[in-house]
Amino acid sequence: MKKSLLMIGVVIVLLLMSGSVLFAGEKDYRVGCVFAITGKASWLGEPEMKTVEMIAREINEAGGINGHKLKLFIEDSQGDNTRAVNAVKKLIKKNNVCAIIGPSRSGTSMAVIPIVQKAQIPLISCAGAEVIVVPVEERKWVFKTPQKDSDCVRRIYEHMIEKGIKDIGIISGTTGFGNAGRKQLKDIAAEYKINIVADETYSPADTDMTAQLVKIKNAGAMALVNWSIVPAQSIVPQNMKHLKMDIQLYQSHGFGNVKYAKAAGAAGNGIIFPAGRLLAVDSLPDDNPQKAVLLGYKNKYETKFNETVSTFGGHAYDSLWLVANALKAVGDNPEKIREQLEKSELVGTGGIFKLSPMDHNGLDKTAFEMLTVQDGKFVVLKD
Amino acid sequence: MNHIILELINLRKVFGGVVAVNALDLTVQKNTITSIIGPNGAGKTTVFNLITGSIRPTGGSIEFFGKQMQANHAYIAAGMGIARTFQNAQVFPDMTVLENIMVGRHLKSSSGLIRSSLIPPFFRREEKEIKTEAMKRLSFVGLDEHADKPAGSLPLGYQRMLEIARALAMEPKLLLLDEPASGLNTRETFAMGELIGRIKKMNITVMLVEHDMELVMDISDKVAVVNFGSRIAEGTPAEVQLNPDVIAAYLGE
Amino acid sequence: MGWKNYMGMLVLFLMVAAAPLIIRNDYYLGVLVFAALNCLACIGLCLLMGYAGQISLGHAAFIGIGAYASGYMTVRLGLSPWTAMAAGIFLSAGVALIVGIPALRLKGHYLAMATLGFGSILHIVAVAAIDITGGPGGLNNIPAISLFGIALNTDTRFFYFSWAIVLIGLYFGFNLIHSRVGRGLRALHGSEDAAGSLGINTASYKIQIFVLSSVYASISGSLYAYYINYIDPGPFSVMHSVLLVTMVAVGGLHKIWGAVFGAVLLTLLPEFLSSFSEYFQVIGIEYKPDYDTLIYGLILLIIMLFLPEGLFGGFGDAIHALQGKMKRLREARE
Amino acid sequence: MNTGGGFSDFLQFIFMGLQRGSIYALVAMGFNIIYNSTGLINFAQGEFVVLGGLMMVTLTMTLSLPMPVAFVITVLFVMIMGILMERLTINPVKSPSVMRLIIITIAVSIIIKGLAMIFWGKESHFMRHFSSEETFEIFGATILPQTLWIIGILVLVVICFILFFNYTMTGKSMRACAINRDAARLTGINDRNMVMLSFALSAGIGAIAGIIITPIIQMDYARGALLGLKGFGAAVVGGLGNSLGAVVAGILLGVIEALGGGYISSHYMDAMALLIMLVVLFIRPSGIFGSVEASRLKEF
Repeated sequence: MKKSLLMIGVVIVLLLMSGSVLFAGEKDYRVGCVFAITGKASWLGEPEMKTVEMIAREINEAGGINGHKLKLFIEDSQGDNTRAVNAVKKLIKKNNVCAIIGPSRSGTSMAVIPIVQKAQIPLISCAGAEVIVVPVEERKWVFKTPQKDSDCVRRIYEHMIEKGIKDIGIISGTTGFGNAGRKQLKDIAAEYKINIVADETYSPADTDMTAQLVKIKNAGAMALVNWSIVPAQSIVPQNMKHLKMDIQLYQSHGFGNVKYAKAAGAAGNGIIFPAGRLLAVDSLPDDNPQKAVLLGYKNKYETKFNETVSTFGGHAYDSLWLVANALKAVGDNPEKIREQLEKSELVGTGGIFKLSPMDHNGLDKTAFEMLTVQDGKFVVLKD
Repeated sequence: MNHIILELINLRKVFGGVVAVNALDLTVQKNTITSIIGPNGAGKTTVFNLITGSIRPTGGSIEFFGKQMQANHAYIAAGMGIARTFQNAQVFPDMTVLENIMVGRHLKSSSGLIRSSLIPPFFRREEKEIKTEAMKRLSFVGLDEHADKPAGSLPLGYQRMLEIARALAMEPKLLLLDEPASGLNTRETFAMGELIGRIKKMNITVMLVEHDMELVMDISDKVAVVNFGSRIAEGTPAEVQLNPDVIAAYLGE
Repeated sequence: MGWKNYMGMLVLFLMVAAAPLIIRNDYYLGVLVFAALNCLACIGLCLLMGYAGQISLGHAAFIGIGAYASGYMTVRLGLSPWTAMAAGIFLSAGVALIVGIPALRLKGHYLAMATLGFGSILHIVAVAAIDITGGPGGLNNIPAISLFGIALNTDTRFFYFSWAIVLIGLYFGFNLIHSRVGRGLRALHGSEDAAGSLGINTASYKIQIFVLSSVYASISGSLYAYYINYIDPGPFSVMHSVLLVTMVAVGGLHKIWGAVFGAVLLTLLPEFLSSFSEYFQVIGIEYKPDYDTLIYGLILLIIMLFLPEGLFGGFGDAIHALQGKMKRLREARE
Repeated sequence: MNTGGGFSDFLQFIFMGLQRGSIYALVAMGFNIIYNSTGLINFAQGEFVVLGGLMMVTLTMTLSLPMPVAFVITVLFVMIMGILMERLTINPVKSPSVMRLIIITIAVSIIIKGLAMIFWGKESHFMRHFSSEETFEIFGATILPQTLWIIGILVLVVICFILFFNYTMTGKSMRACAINRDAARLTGINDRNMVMLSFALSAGIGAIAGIIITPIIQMDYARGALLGLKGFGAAVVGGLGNSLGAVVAGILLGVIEALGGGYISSHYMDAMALLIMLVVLFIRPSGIFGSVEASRLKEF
């Protein structure tokens, strides 16, 4: 018994040590990435991973940053808090990265904040919820590139006011993203004198939202906001069609994946949602300052991976360029990167970033364009 | 000697539509060996199960020391001082022989979950007592040298001995032995008979269900014969052996 | 018999004491903290499954109760972490009692499904009861726990703390199985009829041990909350319950050491797999974390088909067999 | 809040409940078939549904096979998986404990899930409906043609089921095995084959459930666990082993979920069926139809 325990101990220690032998060249700029590459949120993490790998290769082929190669350490959180925490620690303690990009999900981002705050390594989250960077005093080391959900809500409400819609229903997915959006929708409603007459939720594993929709219909909603990031959100328009509900459906920027529009099928036509301009780059006017960046990213990504770009990959694109620019300006000292990030400006896929010590996101509501779905495609809303 | 320890009055048990025990009356006197015999399926084991509370009677009553038993769980009957063994020797196979008997001291010790988990066994007086008492019972049945073997590895004869030692560790008032000699060879059966005799000398009342007639006639003070759940004869071994109903039941009509 | 287990604890103690001297990397200490937390839950589960013979597929729910009690009471009510942890223990024990009394009358498959259902319901509540649990957004800013005035906010400190709790848990576990109660439980597992005939109140024992194992899980959950400082419903899903059962089964159902072994092994497995994946890439095979699920399933199946006593049990048997052979050889020579 | 709309809403919830419940009923029947022949609960039952759904998506959407052909191939494929499961994991284990069997079937469910993830990826798979997607209107409530397909196929399966177990030799043999395995073996029935057959049938029914629900719910690899659990709930409420009870109970659970979601709270909708399952398990483990002896299919 004693011997066996000892043996087990020795084996464990040996195995642990074997992992740490692998390391990168001393002079490389080391940047960590944590994405939900597998698991239930892989639709976020996969394009993110592909994007950063593509950009990093491009940077290195062009000679790196200030002569240093950009070395990425990519970890898979599987969308799971425990794994994300482990992964961030691994990046900081084992890989000695100077900045971290990710995680993909709001929940996992919240879980890793205490670690980067303590370790004093800048982190640029690719997740939506605004609480990730608010209050900024408690988020000294945390940044994020996706647009703010409050701005998304404002764009939706402004559009509603324009159309004379006052009573609305909301329905949200029970994930960190959905929950944060649900809170913002309720908090900001009063500002626009909008009445929320029904407030429903569905779980990511839900398959049928008929019950919720019937309640919303009966509550007399003139429009419905479906705030979610999970694939199940495309069931809502289908159910609405089956129920012959013809009120206007708004979606959040979490709808920004053309697969969702395709999954909604014919029922998806006419959905209105605010999103970054990446999704509708083809219908943008040529004088839009983002157009060149967007087209460049979109073409490269689509040629290389033979799949449509999503805004999620775009968030990783913006995050990586923010870091790369900071590295170029100040080198790989984390504190200096942090300071540099706080005064960064970037024309990115998500909008035109102007970060400041008071705003760790740097986007405003103009980052959103109102889009609509036309035959499974996203186009800029004309009116 | 005439003190009645257990009395079954008009006892009845029906399973589904099958009558297993039918209007059975039986008295057991203190410090005697009372045997129940009868053909297979006569309801003997059912009687034991009724006495120990593992099943509830459909009708009639069981009085133990003059009080009606309300036991609806086996552990309650055990708490009243009724111990038993099983037809298919149910030792705890993964525990050692000694530990098996130590389980028998359950009712004679008291530490619960919390006290047990706070202090390690070698610092607790109760544990030592349990061990000493268990060793005594082990010697009594003569299994000392097997103390640390897993009970499941013992041959059947020893397993039956172990079961009895375990039951004795309870210091019961009444011990029910369900076919203690089945599967044993002649020598082992003889040893078993001798052991039962010694148990009687410890002032423990014994009830026996057994097919080995030689053993039954040899050690019993009283024999009751049951068939189809009813008692067809009762008396000393000699009386029962001459009873024509018994002969009919055993030889078939 | 018992002394071997206590010696094992001593060995484990020395290993734990020495580990941070050898493993200088906080990341690996962090992984070992999670191993400790899983260990704790698995020890409790092993007492229930291996010793009392009752399966629970809802144990993550008790971890969740501990975690949320700690999170809610420290963040929303401002109580001290220790008070909150104690409250979590009582809450878990209470829930275990309420669920256990009817559930433990069920056997085998029914019990498995009942606990699975219970676990799912609690997970749904954790997601939906936003006012208490923060819903899918979770609870953040959970404080670190401190011991004798030292805040356990570094990996090394928490490593020692969590493994100290595991050792205490082991100590209680071993005391228990070598006591009157422990023998009663093992008897119950061997033959419920015989145990009853010796005066063991089998129903009450099953419930007591269910409650005890929920307490282990609850403490594990509280520690999780104080370590990560953030909780959301994710880690307390049914999948985690299944993973705990897997850990216990892979290590060996009938030995507490098996549970410890299984918990450590399966917690470290993804690490092994990811470092192997780097080697695999060299020889041209691409290993993806996607395959982890499959590998877990295969390991579990193979163990259950060929080594039902688990790795630790199988290991022990092999050593026994070897010792026996050596002894016989020696005897033959003399 | 106004929950008016009265009858038409109620009817809408009933339709939704029927659709959900039919699936629970089919899963529950699958549980019962294996339970009756082996006494074990197959924790991988939900994975059969997933396999059925995903395979059907591949055959119809990617390979563009006609629906009926794809249907048959899919059911056969999943039945083979069921047989493989029985041959490779259940059959080789001699005299296992209940706990070991439970863990084995859990292991199989994890493996199937892992394989499904590798072969079909993690995204939801979209499949076109069997016929039009235009809803009918009945008393103000709408119903999808696919819902009618689901109910129709459930009825058809139940009829086949009754015919099979009452009028075919194999079916009768399976019932005999369920009642008394030893006696059945004495009359020359190969009970081992009957176990294999029960896995095949159970997998087949699971596959059918997966095929008919996928157009509505969009199948993905991870759906098995919850479907399995709720199906088990239906089996328990109907009385484990009683398949007609399971059908009634499955539909009942589906309807209760839909009504609960509609009138009480959508946040706890998923918990309702599970709560009912727990209450029935705790209070009346034999199921609410447990005492109905009249059913000729009691054993199945």
